[in-house]
Amino acid sequence: MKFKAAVIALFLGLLIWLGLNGSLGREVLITGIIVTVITSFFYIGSGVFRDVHLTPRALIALIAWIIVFLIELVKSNIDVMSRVVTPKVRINPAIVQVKTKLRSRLGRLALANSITLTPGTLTADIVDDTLFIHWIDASTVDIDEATRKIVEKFEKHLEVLFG
Amino acid sequence: MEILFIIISVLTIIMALTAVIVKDRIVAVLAGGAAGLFASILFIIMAAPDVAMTEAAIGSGLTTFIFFFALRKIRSKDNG
Amino acid sequence: MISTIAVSTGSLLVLIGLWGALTNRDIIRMIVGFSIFDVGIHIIMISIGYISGGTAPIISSLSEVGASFVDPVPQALVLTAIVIGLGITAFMLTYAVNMYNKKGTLEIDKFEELKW
Amino acid sequence: MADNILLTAAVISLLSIFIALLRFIKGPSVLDRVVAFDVISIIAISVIAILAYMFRRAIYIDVALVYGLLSFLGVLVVARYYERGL
Amino acid sequence: MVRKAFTLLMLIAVGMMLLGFVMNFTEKTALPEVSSHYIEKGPAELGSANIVTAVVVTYRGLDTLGEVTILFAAAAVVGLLNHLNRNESSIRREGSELLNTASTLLFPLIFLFGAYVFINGHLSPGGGFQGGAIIASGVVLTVLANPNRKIGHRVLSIIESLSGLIYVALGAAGALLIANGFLDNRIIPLGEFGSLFSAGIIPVIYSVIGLKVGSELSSVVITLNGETIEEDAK
Amino acid sequence: MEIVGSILVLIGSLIFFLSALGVIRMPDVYNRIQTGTKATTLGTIFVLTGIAFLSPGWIPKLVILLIFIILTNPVSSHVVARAAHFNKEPMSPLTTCDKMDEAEE
Repeated sequence: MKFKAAVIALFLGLLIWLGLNGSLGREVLITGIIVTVITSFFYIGSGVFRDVHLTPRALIALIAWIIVFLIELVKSNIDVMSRVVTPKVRINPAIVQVKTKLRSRLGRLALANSITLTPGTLTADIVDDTLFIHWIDASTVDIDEATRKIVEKFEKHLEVLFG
Repeated sequence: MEILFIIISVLTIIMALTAVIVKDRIVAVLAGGAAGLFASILFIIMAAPDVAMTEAAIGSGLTTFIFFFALRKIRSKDNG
Repeated sequence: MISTIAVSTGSLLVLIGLWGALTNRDIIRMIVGFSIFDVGIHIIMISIGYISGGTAPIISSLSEVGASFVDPVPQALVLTAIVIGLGITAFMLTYAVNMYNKKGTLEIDKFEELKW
Repeated sequence: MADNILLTAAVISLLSIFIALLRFIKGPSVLDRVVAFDVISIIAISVIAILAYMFRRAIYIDVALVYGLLSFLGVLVVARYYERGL
Repeated sequence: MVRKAFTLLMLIAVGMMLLGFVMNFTEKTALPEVSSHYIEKGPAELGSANIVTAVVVTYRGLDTLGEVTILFAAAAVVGLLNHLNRNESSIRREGSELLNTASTLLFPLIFLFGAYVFINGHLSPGGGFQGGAIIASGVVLTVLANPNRKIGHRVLSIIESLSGLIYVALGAAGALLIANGFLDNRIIPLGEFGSLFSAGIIPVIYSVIGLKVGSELSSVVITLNGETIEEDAK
Repeated sequence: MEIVGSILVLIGSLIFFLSALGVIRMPDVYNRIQTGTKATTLGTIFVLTGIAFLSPGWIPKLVILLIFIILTNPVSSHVVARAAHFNKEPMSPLTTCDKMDEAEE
């Protein structure tokens, strides 16, 4: 388990290092490996990457999640802008509860961030497996229905990726 | 380019004035930090990226954080 | 042109910062005034080193040396000044916290020992 | 041509900074000002990126990265101070 | 009343001074002699693409040594004054789980970015001071996410004094080995211009400064946060 | 290529304008955070993509900047919203339901 976390941390760090430097020279690689080894110790100590799955199915889920996410982001912006430019501000806000099945910390972070960036919803707090969400145009305050409307489209991909 | 420079200068001055005039301490500190951030854009236009980076990281970033750490110590006596 | 505008901005910031530091009675806001004063001085110093149409003094190849660069020396000085400004601010703030712990207030008028 | 459009874009972004600044000055609460500060600094990152292209220097993007990091932390510090977490 | 008049008088005096300065100010079109020497000779002499770095580390290297010393003194004084009157620490509200995860995810990346800034100090804007400040901001992030956590000072002070020692030793090596003066960067070959391993010893010195400044500022932040090991022990 | 890139940048700046307008017009803190975060994130995506079109050599750094912004922006808005609720910031009178308040009691 620790081995997988170390591999992911090293790979991620090296990728970012090369992107920052913008070259693939020998010197850049040497310094990059030194720095990345130091940073991966922080990652292993915190255990963030312990639950990431590295299967082909996870890769497909990652791509699907990114596509869903981008579509929702554009939709959310069209929604928000139409609210902003209309002469009378029409909103119907509420703070609702939803449940999530995700257990891993990274998965919950990804879920909360994608909820925040999608139409009219904003994660205000998270307690155990309950997320409190500020909804700008609340159509329901029921837990199950809100979960179905807000969470599930991301959760089914993130579940494969993070478990 | 001059027009950008003038607009950002005006923004910096407005932020500095806000920092000096406003009554609330927290807002004053925040506005001071924002003035530093705008000043760093001025430094970029004046072809000084080194100084811009230092101003963003040290002059406006860390200084603001240290202000808040000090304010925290003052508050903790105020009300428990 | 740019450096003239910058000098005026810097001077205004110096005046605003000085005004804030002298007229405010609250120590924290006096320190904010000082840091704005600092920013103004930095802008003035950088604009003294500006050359019309100059680019940043970071050379991408040795053949480029003849091009017009801005003056690097004021930039190095300002870099030093910003770092030392952080040290001074941290020092002033710790001092203010200490004074608050002694007297329980941050109003400068309450500190009788410091007045002439 | 491209540069003129970019200049227009930068001016529009700065105007929107002015509009957000109104919220910063008006308040009413500190957290409203923090939201305005967040919006202002993210717009400023984009302005720096546009300036980097107008000067044709890739190294200015580094400054934008530092700026983004520091503004994010600034917002966090105020919010955490306000919820008695600091 | 007297004080108000005095304040007004002082503001007017400074304002007049600055007004005179602004009125007589004209934009320069040519560099002064020293600067043009630095710009024309600097890259070939020292191999550093960023001339500001060359000025800070080499031409004006002694100033930088003094600056680092002042920063050290400021950190020490902040620590001392804080030690003199520590009040019992109050329990702070924990950060939410999301903030905790984000801080564990981001802190290594911030460290990586800080390292990039100070290792590339001779090629791109930035350098030891900026890199150190960025690393200290990373420490601020972890403190924010988890304010009641205890962080030891020991590792930081070891890194700090070790890097200070290496800095002075490298400077002295410049003076002793090739007898060209304190902090000469040419004790190892200059290397190819514009690559990462160039400009002699400048990247090494800037990395050392970065570590030193980073650990100093981090210890200032941790001291101001007020939860130290020593406090816990008693 | 140049035209596409600069048009993208222009669209991004218009989105910024709308988001700033939203920050002014919305009635309470939570709704301001909503308009502020989302619109500025999308605007930044547009601007940086446009600049990537204009100069393809900068793509690695721009991608890092973009990932950083997409990662940090929701987190900061979440923390601000949590602080606002902790401090009992006044909500807009239109708000119909607050489960978070009920959960605390």
